[in-house]
Amino acid sequence: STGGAAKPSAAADVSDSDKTIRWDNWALYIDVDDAGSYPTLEAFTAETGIKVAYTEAVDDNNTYYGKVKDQLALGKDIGADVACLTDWMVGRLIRFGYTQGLDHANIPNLSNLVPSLKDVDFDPGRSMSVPWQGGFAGIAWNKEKLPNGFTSVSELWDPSLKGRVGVLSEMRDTMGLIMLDQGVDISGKWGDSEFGAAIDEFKKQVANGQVRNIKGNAYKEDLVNEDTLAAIVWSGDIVQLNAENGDKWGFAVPEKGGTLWNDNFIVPIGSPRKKNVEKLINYYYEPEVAAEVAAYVNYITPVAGAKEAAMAIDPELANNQLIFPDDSTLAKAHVFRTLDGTEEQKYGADFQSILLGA
Amino acid sequence: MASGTFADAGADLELVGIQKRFPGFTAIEHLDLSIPAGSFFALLGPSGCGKTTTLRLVAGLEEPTAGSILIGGTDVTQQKAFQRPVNTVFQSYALFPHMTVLENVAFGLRRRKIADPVGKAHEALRLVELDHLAARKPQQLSGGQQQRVALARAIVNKPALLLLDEPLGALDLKLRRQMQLELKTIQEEVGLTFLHVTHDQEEAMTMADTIAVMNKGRIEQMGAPEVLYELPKTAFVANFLGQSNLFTGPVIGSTSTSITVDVAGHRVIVPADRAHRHAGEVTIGVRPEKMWLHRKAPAEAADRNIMGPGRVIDVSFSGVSTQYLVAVPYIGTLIVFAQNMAFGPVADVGDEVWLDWHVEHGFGLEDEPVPGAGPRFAADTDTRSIAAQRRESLVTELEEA
Amino acid sequence: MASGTFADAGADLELVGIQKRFPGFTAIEHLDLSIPAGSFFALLGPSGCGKTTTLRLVAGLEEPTAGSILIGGTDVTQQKAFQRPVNTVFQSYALFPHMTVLENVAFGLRRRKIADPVGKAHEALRLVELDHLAARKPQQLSGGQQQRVALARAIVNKPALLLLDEPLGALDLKLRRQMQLELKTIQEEVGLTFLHVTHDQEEAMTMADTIAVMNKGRIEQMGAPEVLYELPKTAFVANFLGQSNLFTGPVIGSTSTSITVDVAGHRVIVPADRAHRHAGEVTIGVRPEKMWLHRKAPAEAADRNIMGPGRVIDVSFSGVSTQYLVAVPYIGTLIVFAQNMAFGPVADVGDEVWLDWHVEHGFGLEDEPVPGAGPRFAADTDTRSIAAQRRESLVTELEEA
Amino acid sequence: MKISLGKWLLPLYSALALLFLMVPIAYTFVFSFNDSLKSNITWRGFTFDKWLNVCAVQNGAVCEAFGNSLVIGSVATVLATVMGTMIAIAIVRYRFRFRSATSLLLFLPMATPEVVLGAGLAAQFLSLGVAKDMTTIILAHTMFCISFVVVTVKARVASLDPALEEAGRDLYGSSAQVFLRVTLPLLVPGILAAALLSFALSFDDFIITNFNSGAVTTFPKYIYISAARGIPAEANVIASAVFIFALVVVVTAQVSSAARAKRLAKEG
Amino acid sequence: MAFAAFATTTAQADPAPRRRSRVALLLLLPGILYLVLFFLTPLVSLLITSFQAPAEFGDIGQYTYAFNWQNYVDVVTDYWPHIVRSFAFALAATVLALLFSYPLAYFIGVTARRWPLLQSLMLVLVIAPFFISFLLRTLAWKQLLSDESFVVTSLKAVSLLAPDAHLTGTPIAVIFGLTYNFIPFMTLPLYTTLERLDLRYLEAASDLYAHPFDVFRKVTIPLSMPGIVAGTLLTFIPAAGDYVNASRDFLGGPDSQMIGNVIEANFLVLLNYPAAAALSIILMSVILVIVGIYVKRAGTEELL
Ligand SMILES: Nc1ncnc2c1ncn2[C@@H]1O[C@H](COP(=O)(O)OP(=O)(O)OP(=O)(O)O)[C@@H](O)[C@H]1O
Ligand SMILES: Nc1ncnc2c1ncn2[C@@H]1O[C@H](COP(=O)(O)OP(=O)(O)OP(=O)(O)O)[C@@H](O)[C@H]1O
Ligand SMILES: NCCCCNCCCN
Ligand SMILES: [Mg+2]
Ligand SMILES: [Mg+2]
Repeated sequence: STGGAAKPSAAADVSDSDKTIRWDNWALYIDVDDAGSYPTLEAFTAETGIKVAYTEAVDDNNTYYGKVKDQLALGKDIGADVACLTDWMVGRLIRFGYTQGLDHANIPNLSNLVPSLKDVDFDPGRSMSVPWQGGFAGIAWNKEKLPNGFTSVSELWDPSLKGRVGVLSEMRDTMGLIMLDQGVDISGKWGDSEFGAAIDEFKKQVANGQVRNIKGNAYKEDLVNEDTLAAIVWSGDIVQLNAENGDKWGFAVPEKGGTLWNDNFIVPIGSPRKKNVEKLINYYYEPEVAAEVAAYVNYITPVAGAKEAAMAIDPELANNQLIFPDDSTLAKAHVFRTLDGTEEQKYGADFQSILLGA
Repeated sequence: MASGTFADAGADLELVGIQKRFPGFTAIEHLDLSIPAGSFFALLGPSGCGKTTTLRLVAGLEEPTAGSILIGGTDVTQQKAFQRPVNTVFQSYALFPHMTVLENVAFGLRRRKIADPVGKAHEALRLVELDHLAARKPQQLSGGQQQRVALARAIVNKPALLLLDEPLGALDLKLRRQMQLELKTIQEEVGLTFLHVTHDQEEAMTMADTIAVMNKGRIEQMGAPEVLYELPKTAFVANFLGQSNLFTGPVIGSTSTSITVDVAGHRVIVPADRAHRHAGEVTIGVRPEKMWLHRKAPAEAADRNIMGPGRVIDVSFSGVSTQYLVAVPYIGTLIVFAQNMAFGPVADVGDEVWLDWHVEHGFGLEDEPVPGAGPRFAADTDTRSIAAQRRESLVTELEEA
Repeated sequence: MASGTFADAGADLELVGIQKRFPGFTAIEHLDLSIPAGSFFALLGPSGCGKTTTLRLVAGLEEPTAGSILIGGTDVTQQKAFQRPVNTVFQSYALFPHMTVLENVAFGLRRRKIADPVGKAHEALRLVELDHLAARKPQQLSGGQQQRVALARAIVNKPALLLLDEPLGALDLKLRRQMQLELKTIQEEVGLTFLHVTHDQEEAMTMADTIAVMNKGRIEQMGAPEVLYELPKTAFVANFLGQSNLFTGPVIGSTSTSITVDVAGHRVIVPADRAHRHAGEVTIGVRPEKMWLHRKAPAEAADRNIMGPGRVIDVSFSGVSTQYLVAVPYIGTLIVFAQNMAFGPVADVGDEVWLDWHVEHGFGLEDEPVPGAGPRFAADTDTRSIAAQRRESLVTELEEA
Repeated sequence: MKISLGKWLLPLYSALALLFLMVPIAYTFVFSFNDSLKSNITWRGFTFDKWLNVCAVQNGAVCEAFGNSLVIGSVATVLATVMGTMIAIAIVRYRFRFRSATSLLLFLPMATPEVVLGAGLAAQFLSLGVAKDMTTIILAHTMFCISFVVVTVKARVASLDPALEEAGRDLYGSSAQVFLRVTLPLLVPGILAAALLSFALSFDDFIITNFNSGAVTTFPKYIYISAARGIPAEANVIASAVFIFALVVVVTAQVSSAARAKRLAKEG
Repeated sequence: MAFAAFATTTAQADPAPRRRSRVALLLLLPGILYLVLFFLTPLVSLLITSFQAPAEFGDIGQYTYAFNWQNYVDVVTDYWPHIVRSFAFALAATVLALLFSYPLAYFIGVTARRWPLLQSLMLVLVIAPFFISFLLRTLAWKQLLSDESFVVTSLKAVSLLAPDAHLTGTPIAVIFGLTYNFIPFMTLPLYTTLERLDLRYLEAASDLYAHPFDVFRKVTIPLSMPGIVAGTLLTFIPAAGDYVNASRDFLGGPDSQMIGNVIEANFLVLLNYPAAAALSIILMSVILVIVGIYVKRAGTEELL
């Protein structure tokens, strides 16, 4: 029941006295060692004295937003000083004034940001957000049960897979992949009819029981317990799952294309520790650190120089197309175009109504 | 009475013009009552007649609609229950289930900060011979034992006035008789004023110095048990306090010492000083044990009333005595008791018998004559126990809610 | 009996060698009982003696540990309650609270698919004069009314055997007497066999054709009320069924027709055929109403036993009769009843009196001699009613929850 | 045919039914010993580690959530029990106007689905500009516990024989003394039951909490959030520990009161 | 005596003297005020929200005060299947829980009376699920019912489940979860009435020729009606509004979403507050109507 509420103002910074950071992020998005601790974070703490409480609190942009929006609207603490959210959601937060401006002076390493990401339409000049990792949405499959693999979204609709297919609750990835499969350029100009056609296809596959479930990052649990045998997934996750469960899954970006996206650090308006966060960002923009994270999570790092640093760790790593995609890989990856408020509401509702089975 | 002292002796109780209305029901119409200090007073009446209500008014658990209550000469009408020098043994005992027997008994003493409550409580328990169970909880006692604890809990406070609301109602006859004896003994020992409510006429008669018979919120008659029994004023009393043979007829003659009533052709004489009405249609009566049964017509005598011949229609043996029902034409069925001083009945069913009684034993009622016996089960259609009424009102409440 | 027919007449009931053990308690030791068809049989005994248990065994609500039960000659020991041609009027009535009075009464008929259950139920309700309340729920009835509904609910089924478990226990004396009459009338009208459980000896004596006195799970004595009363076999019966004056002493002489007992120096003669033991220490007795009170020493006579002098220590008026307590040195306190055939007591407290009774009226017990009276409140320490027990177990349960 | 199936059917069924109720509990318990990595859904071997280092994972986030739940549960229980008991006494013992309106007001929260309660309250806090934290959770929990307290205590008050209080007054107890020494002690079992119920309801609540918790994480909320990325075995540890604790407390209480009853029975 | 004991267990005496209602007021005030503040006002603001319209040039999630009836029409048109489904699921879960719980409650409350220790032990086990978080239990079932689990493979092996069928993410799993999770709410009230059930009524019935089945149908069931009503309401109401079981992260799938999920999605994802509010109001009203009719017909209006 918010009207056009006045934009909240940022909290007073206590970073100098309070050396902590609470960081909300997605699952499978940071390096972890066998003991369950985070090596790069520990190094950061050793270096700066700032302790980081890292929480895998983000499962889905929408549900995360739903959880924190009321606090944001009031300019109150949301329980996190930094969160990594996807481009479009960051755009919304910036529009609503829910983020704090970043002091680039405190982030000298920002110069390492790859040029293509320096200026984005939702945050010109990166005054409010800085990329964390990027990635593809593609298809993963259970290699034991489905040794043939997948090259297109249409193959997911094969009747033999009825009820064993998972898709993402991230509209831009699921719909993006379907639209690409239908030959739509998702970065270009498209409108209701293209979206409508894809929605119809999606709706059909949900209604006839082909799609088992529609989830956020929790899709990985379904893959593990084999409720789903093939799914639309995020690239790096699969590598990590394979590491934990013995190379069980294959991953491919469909021939007709997958989505490409970034998740970005933002400092929520109610956080009193922006300066600490800026130090954190700066730290992760060290090419060596970035390479170490990338080597673990297998997502695309936005840090220039990380590839070189990766070379130093392991030359093979530098060739990993999931981390350092070359042009041919990138040619298959497409960025979902930015939606305006009305579109976002409408397409979001259409998509959600399918999630709700309506 | 909230001070730390005991009453030295019983106090007298006076109720003046008491009326009690409940929403939609007048439980007590108008009640005047005076109970002398140190007496054992019984309030007797059928279920629902207002006995418990009267008691609750005296205890201060209910406020009278009108009238005043005096204890030992002091008007206590405005005092709260806990301020009155009165204790009650409740119909349901109302022992505190969360306290031991001892703590129950000590409760009142503690409230009044009387020295050595535990010692005094033990003493009271010894009086009722339950000291060995002092550590038990009330639920672990039998009904009779609970009753005695309730008694101890009240008596320990040496109240000027002890109210007993059918404390023996739940006991079986044997135990009941024992407890009656016990209560009476205790009353005599401690010398308190007892106001005892019961609907058992035998209990009232054996225990009380004075009985008041209540009916429908009024006192019908009051007096010593013998007086009430031998000279009942109303048909209600005549029938509630024991049984009676009642006859109705016009007064056909009267002298200064007696009246003569024509009962369906029989001339029945009643002493004038034992008859409340001396002219017109009157109801007269005689107790069944005052009647004699004859196998032959007895000789006429000035000092005896004779009825018969009639026929024995039922003989029932009850141990001490035998009850005969004798049907006398035009008059109805009469009851005769004969103490079993020998074996076997005096007469058998079907025998033709005559009845007579000493003129002195008759009595004449104050009532307007009553037309014969009522319907067989009339007794409880208009008097109903609180329990049933409460349940009923609860039910309506539920239905409304 | 699950068919749609009624019993034409009462059936006789036979219990053979019945024993009933509850975990940790033997309620019935060994019971043989035979009740002829059409009779009104009363089972009498103190609380906890096993009356209800016996009844439940007959009804099939409890299985005997040993022994068998025959109704009308058929062994029903293995039959379930609903198969037996027996109905019960429960101690607590157990009227179904969710049904109207009418539906309660029609319940049994409907179960057996008897034609016109509603009509028959109305008829039964008319019999107990409650048809006007047919539409009420049981909670809306008074205790007496509930009792009558319970009776109607059982009788409407015309059972071969009707079991009544203290159906009058909750009623006041007046109503109780009425209901007794009513029950008796109904029994005679419908001709069923009634097995009536009670702890009220007067009730048992006035109503029953045969009485069995139970004590601690055994039958102490059984017979017609008069026989039991006039010739009790044990001290228990002598004291439970009315009151008795009991004396103990050695037999100091005996003829073919009588024995002579030395009671603290008094020579007391008892007819030989009324004495169960003829030698050694014996207990003999006489009923209080068989005793005569004399202000002077009565003349010695061969056919009378005399005691005295003693002193009247209590006179208590109870309406029909007066009870005198007479303390006789070395013998103890004796009870004498005198019917109030005249006004006022024969003797007053403090008077010196003599007592005598006809030799024919004495009786000699079968018991080993009993040493005097027990402690004042002994009666209820070992017999406890189920209700109290249930409550107790409930309480423990609650405490555990 | 004396051996009736009926005799065995019910006990057998009851045993099986209880077994069924225990299934997920057993599962949770077993997986608290799983030597899991991130997700705790496939068995990877037995370890005591998770029990020994419950608070180690994620900087003790599980333990913190658990602690929050305890605090919230306790405070809400106290508040709801006090207010609910007062209402219960008033409803049974007094006749007042708006009695049925009051009853309705008490019934409504129980008849309102949790989403509605949670969403309504969330909207209200938002429009009032109240930030969500521990306080808002407690306020919300107290709200839905009150009705349950009233129902539970009311039954107890209603079954309280008024004669007991009258006896108290008759025995020189002033109103306050009668309340403290007679009424209250007799209500204690009911009040305790109500408090226990409140605590359980609060401790296990997720839906209403989810709408009104802001940044605070309760134990159920922690599980809900973790459900997406996989519940750590430490959560199973805490849940199992709570379960065992409760079981031990209840069983000890039972056994000791049974023993006491037996002792009394022997004395009697 | 027996009669007195009996009377105290059934109907209780009339409440003590209804004295000064100033005391009543004092007793009521805090709680009632609290409920008005934290229950009634939110409900009113929910009602107001349900009529709001999107702000004219507003962004996603921005609304202004209006009297927009259309919201109700819209949500009913869009989500009527969810409304129907919610009540159908809740009904199914209630019936199943009743069938499951009644014999169990009967055993604990009646048969086990003789063994108080066993009785309380079983009772503890019934409420045991309370002690393990509701969500954890549900997640445990999610794993226990997953496609490769013992349960599903066995069901498939005995052909009780089609080879390509599955449980999680289906209405069956949701109803199962609802049933399981609310069983204690059903069993406890049933137990409380059955535990107080006076067996003498059953004896009276069998004395009056009622076959055990008739005793059950004609006496036991009617007498346990208060427990049945309380249990079914305590199950039905929360089940109808539940969104955890049907959540896609728990036991539900897209074709088993309930009204709670719709409300949640509208509140938290779509930021369509008016729709969420309108749905809440509809849900609550329907439940109140159902409860009202049910309680009237069952004749146990003494719920509170
Ligand atoms: N609170 C009340 N409201 C309305 N009527 C009442 C109330 N209390 C008692 N009465 C009525 O007042 C009358 C007298 O009741 P009371 O309790 O004094 O009878 P009782 O003589 O003690 O009867 P019992 O022998 O059954 O105990 C009854 O008809 C009863 O229903
Ligand atoms: N289910 C039971 N378990 C153990 N003991 C029992 C059980 N039922 C009855 N008893 C015991 O058996 C004895 C006889 O009980 P019963 O009910 O037959 O007595 P009663 O003669 O009917 O007494 P009352 O006059 O009090 O009704 C009592 O001591 C009682 O405690
Ligand atoms: N495990 C990390 C997954 C990160 C996914 N981010 C959301 C991308 C949406 N397009
Ligand atoms: Mg009374
Ligand atoms: Mg009995």
